[in-house]
Amino acid sequence: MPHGNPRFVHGKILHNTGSGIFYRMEVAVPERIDFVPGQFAMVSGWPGNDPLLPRPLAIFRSGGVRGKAAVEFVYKVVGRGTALLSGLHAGDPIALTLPLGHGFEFPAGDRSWWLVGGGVGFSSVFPAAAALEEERADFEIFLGARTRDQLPPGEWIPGGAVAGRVHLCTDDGTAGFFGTVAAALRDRIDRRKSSGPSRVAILACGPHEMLKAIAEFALPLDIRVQVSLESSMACGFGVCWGCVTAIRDGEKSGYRRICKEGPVFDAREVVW
Amino acid sequence: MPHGNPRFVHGKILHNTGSGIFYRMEVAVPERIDFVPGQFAMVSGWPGNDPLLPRPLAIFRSGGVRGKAAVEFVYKVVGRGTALLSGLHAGDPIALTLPLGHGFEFPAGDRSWWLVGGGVGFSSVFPAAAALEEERADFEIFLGARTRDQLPPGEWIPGGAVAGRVHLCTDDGTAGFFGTVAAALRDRIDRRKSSGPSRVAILACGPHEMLKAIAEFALPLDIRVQVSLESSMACGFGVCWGCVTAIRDGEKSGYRRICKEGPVFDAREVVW
Amino acid sequence: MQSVTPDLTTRVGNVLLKNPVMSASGTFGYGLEFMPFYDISRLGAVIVKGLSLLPTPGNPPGRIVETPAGMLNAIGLQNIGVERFVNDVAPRLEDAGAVYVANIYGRTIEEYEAVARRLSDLPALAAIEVNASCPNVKEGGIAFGSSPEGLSGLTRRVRAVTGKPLWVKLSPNVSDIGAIARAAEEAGADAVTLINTIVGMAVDPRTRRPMLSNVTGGLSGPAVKPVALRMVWEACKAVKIPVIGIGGIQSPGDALEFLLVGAAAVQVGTANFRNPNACVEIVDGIRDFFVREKIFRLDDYRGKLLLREK
Amino acid sequence: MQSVTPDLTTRVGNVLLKNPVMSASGTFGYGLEFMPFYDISRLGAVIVKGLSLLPTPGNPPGRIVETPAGMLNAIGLQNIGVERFVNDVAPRLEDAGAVYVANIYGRTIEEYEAVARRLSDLPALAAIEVNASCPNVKEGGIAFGSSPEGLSGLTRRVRAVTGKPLWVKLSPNVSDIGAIARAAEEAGADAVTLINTIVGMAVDPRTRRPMLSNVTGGLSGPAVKPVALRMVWEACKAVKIPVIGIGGIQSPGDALEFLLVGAAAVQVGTANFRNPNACVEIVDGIRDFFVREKIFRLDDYRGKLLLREK
Ligand SMILES: Cc1cc2nc3c(=O)[nH]c(=O)nc-3n(C[C@H](O)[C@H](O)[C@H](O)COP(=O)(O)OP(=O)(O)OC[C@H]3O[C@@H](n4cnc5c(N)ncnc54)[C@H](O)[C@@H]3O)c2cc1C
Ligand SMILES: Cc1cc2nc3c(=O)[nH]c(=O)nc-3n(C[C@H](O)[C@H](O)[C@H](O)COP(=O)(O)OP(=O)(O)OC[C@H]3O[C@@H](n4cnc5c(N)ncnc54)[C@H](O)[C@@H]3O)c2cc1C
Ligand SMILES: Cc1cc2nc3c(=O)[nH]c(=O)nc-3n(C[C@H](O)[C@H](O)[C@H](O)COP(=O)(O)O)c2cc1C
Ligand SMILES: Cc1cc2nc3c(=O)[nH]c(=O)nc-3n(C[C@H](O)[C@H](O)[C@H](O)COP(=O)(O)O)c2cc1C
Ligand code: FES
Ligand code: FES
Repeated sequence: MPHGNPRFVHGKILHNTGSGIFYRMEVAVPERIDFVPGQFAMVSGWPGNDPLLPRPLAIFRSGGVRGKAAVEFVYKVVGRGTALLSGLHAGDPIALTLPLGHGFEFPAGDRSWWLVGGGVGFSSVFPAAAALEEERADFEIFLGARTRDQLPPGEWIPGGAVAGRVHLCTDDGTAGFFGTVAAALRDRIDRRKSSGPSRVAILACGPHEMLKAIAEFALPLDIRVQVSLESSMACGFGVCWGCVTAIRDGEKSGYRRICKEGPVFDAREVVW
Repeated sequence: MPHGNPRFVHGKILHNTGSGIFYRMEVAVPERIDFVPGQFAMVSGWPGNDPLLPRPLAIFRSGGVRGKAAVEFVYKVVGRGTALLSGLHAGDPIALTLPLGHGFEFPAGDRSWWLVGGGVGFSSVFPAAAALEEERADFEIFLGARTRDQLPPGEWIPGGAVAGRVHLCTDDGTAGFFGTVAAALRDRIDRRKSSGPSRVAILACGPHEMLKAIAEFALPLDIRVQVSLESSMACGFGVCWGCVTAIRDGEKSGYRRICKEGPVFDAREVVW
Repeated sequence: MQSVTPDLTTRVGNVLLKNPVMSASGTFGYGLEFMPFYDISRLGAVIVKGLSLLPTPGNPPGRIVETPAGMLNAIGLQNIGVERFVNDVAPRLEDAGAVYVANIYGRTIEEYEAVARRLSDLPALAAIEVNASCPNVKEGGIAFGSSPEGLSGLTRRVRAVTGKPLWVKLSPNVSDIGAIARAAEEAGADAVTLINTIVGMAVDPRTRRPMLSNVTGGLSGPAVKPVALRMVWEACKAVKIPVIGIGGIQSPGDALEFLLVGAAAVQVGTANFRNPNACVEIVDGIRDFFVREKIFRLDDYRGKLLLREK
Repeated sequence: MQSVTPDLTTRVGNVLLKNPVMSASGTFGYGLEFMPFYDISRLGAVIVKGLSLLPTPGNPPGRIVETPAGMLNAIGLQNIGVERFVNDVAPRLEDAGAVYVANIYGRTIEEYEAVARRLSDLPALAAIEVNASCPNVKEGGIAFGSSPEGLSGLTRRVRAVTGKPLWVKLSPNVSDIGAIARAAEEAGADAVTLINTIVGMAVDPRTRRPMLSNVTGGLSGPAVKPVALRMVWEACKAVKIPVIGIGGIQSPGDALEFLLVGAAAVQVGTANFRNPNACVEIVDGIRDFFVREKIFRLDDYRGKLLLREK
């Protein structure tokens, strides 16, 4: 999928409703936004200059046509910006810069995709699942959360909570696998030894520690891993150099912008 | 009426609805607030530090008992703070410091009260009218606005829009007297010469130019005039010295705090 | 399990404070105005509005303007003068059980001396804070406060006339705050307080006029906090006397930031305007934080910023 | 009645700009990143990210932190180096029809000279802006920029190696901005740009660590606007060369404030982050304001602040 040019648009909230610990917000926008799963938007929807900076949110869904186009986000309230977002009502204005960043890559070839979302990280892997579902590709979803109530509602899962395809994991064992999502993945790999792990590709988004754990066991097994990283961001479109992470890439090693060269990186290149 | 001690309270909005260009907002507060007409509250009801300072609003009404107490405000959206207030919904939290300032004085004695509100200035003279109505005192109300739609709804007038007691004035003649409220007052005085103007006392709140015009013709006629002044305020309770106006009072002349020694001053003392 | 109440006492030189939170001069009136809101003896100390030898009328209106997350003021040090303070206000502060500090300024060094001398008559006065940095009156001390030499001269002279603990309040409008703080230390200050307001300006593009009658004013509030914190950190590294941190503190977290970089105590200014209870809420919030984090004494936290080794 | 389009052209020395709005260095990438949003030739000029002689990796992560109405940054001047700029970027800026200015810095005066010399090879380059004030790298010029003597030396040396118009970007972390501006003027600068960021700091009270890997960073955004405006006003009074105003400009009204106190042009920095269209919206807003207020030429407004006679 090609990565399109970003735009700055003024949207209007269609709905913004909480479901457990997550909010789902749909925003009417002037024109249809095409995006690659893993891409994100910079969102600001509050008056005044405090907080000053927009907040990055993965694009969860996008649809419609000019005049009736809309994008959707899923977020969790963790601080002031997301708290302000959660207080917005249908009809309120909101500013978006999107689509931004380099999303997941789906190289052609016969393979099985394992999509891993930790916490609210499912917001960037569900779009990947939706794309794979469309292509009738083979995928499984791993969702990790601290407890059962912190898992996304089943009906948000692309293709539905199909048994065997969706693996739930909780730190406290209140639902699904009792343990981290990384542990569940390792488990799944062990059970799959026969068919050869090299035909699996992992796309993951979640807490840094989770991504690191996945990279640590999967890379030595020659499994391709793409991870979506996070960072505080000022601009989101590559002009402030505020959001970098250290990348190892031979001659070209150095600090790369998570908002521009990322947020999705090949796990082999990340300096963990 | 004695001026009570101020309190800082966290209130909850009961309703906040627009009526023409004015909003009327009722706030549930932990305990009953007694106030003198002309006193005000410092109001802040938005997250973040921009705008930073609370906004002064006259106390329009106060009632109820502990557990069910409420205060009411009337405001017009003129800038950022009032715009933010207008976006608040029932249930939203709001912080209030009140009651503040020195309100109108009602010295005993047989006299007729003329209450003058220009623009949103009615918000501090209507409480005075309500108090006089309660005492069955003799009063008339003069309301000035640019156009008809900028007058307060008739049902907000204490005692109702009793003919002969309420004088409407508009700059464009779309309702009532065609001209400024100061001109209407002069008119009224001329028609009243016989009974002697000295038995009239004026309480006025509105734009500075209006107050000044009233003082200029009424003071030479020996009519007692009390005016409620405005100013930008940081604290509202007398500790920053930011809100002063020059006051002429013999030995004690100097800059007085509008929030503490005012907002209501004897028009003779104001350096216009 | 019962939680131990953390020990919040702190020493500013030989002044012992029950907790590290004080009100900032010019934002707390004479202290008495806060008594309807809470018991002011709960504060580490109350610092009153800057006092001059004679009552001072201050600047014409157009004294404050709001700015993004801050405000500019050009009050011009309106105050009742030291005499009325000593006679009318000080006794009432004592009745209230408050620890109180007088902030002073003069148009000349002689005036500073005179005010300090008069205040030394008050046995209960905890300290004198010399405002060497008010940007809003030509005589507000900024002439003395913006060079190490000027500050040193002023400090020495006031030091000589009073036995009270002497705190010197520094201007942030300088290239090297460390050098200024050292000048105060060497001249005999018992503590330095910083920051005073940063000189700023606002104009109305339509009327083409300044928003303040004085044209420029002093910036305070959350907007300046990052600058204040940096300067307090630099001052803490530069001097051995206690540093009192101030600038944009609104919450317990803000106060903790200043204590963490080494401040012996903090002052809360502009925050009082939006929330009259700000100071006591900060005292309570610091205590709660210490309970939660199992910190038993302020001194176990103060100055304990963790830096990566280079 | 048809309204005449106001004349927004302005001169910065002998550089003629079609309007007074430029992007600020470090907040606009190399300019090209904004082409998806709008035609960058609509700006008075594009100022690119600070360039050094060699590509520079910058500071470790923990480079930005939000503060009330502002942000701290400690990017550490990550950039592609002057050579790649000349070869890869400059031609594309020319193709885009943009007027562009290179912002430069060096670890030593010799490096400043080398970068300036290399840039002088670009016929279309409108000017060189010398960053004598980056607070985030030891070598960022702040050593040169915080005293009149240091700045004078740096400016003279760079002046000698290039025929390009030379703009010198000043640090606000000084006691007397007028003196600093005069030093630049006397040493041959064609204009001064101010302000760069104000040094600030933020720490996490819980982890006890600084929020920035560099400990301190530069404060920018609306929070600093009042301070920037005051300094620009002082600089305008101190020098005859053009002053370029910058600091917290977010709206047409903000830009007008700087023009009113005398700035020849303005730069817009942090505002680009929240609204990528900020610069062009400010151009349009200034034009609309002039139409509404019946002002025909920028020069009829610029520097026309009305002060009360004393
Ligand atoms: C590319 C990208 C896509 C994202 N997509 C989503 C999404 O779809 N849904 C969603 O809920 N969140 C998403 N996030 C995270 C989201 O941006 C942050 O939760 C949000 O910015 C926090 O803002 P706040 O003002 O509420 O919190 P703040 O008050 O700014 O901070 C609160 C706490 O969150 C931490 N925090 C702040 N920003 C980040 C960040 N960017 N990464 C990690 N921790 C942070 C702070 O350190 C602090 O502890 C994404 C982040 C990135 C970089
Ligand atoms: C004692 C007192 C009682 C008041 N009671 C009421 C009331 O009951 N209802 C009501 O609607 N308004 C009342 N006001 C006025 C009200 O406080 C202002 O309209 C409000 O503060 C404006 O805030 P803002 O953020 O919306 O406007 P801003 O964005 O701050 O300013 C918008 C415009 O309004 C002007 N302005 C701002 N504050 C004031 C002020 N205090 N006085 C005059 N002009 C100002 C500004 O100069 C600017 O032109 C009262 C003012 C005072 C001092
Ligand atoms: C309205 C106002 C008046 C002030 N008056 C004084 C004063 O008289 N003496 C003084 O030393 N500082 C004075 N200050 C400065 C404050 O004490 C404090 O140093 C500054 O405001 C920064 O702290 P803050 O951001 O918490 O307000 C004043 C500040 C304000 C806002
Ligand atoms: C992320 C960031 C990077 C910056 N990099 C540079 C730089 O490379 N060179 C420079 O002279 N100024 C740099 N600055 C300073 C800005 O150009 C500007 O002077 C400052 O941010 C104040 O303006 P503002 O408030 O509009 O952002 C940078 C500022 C920011 C926020
Ligand atoms: S957030 Fe600005 S470069 Fe990534
Ligand atoms: S608003 Fe602070 S003294 Fe009046």
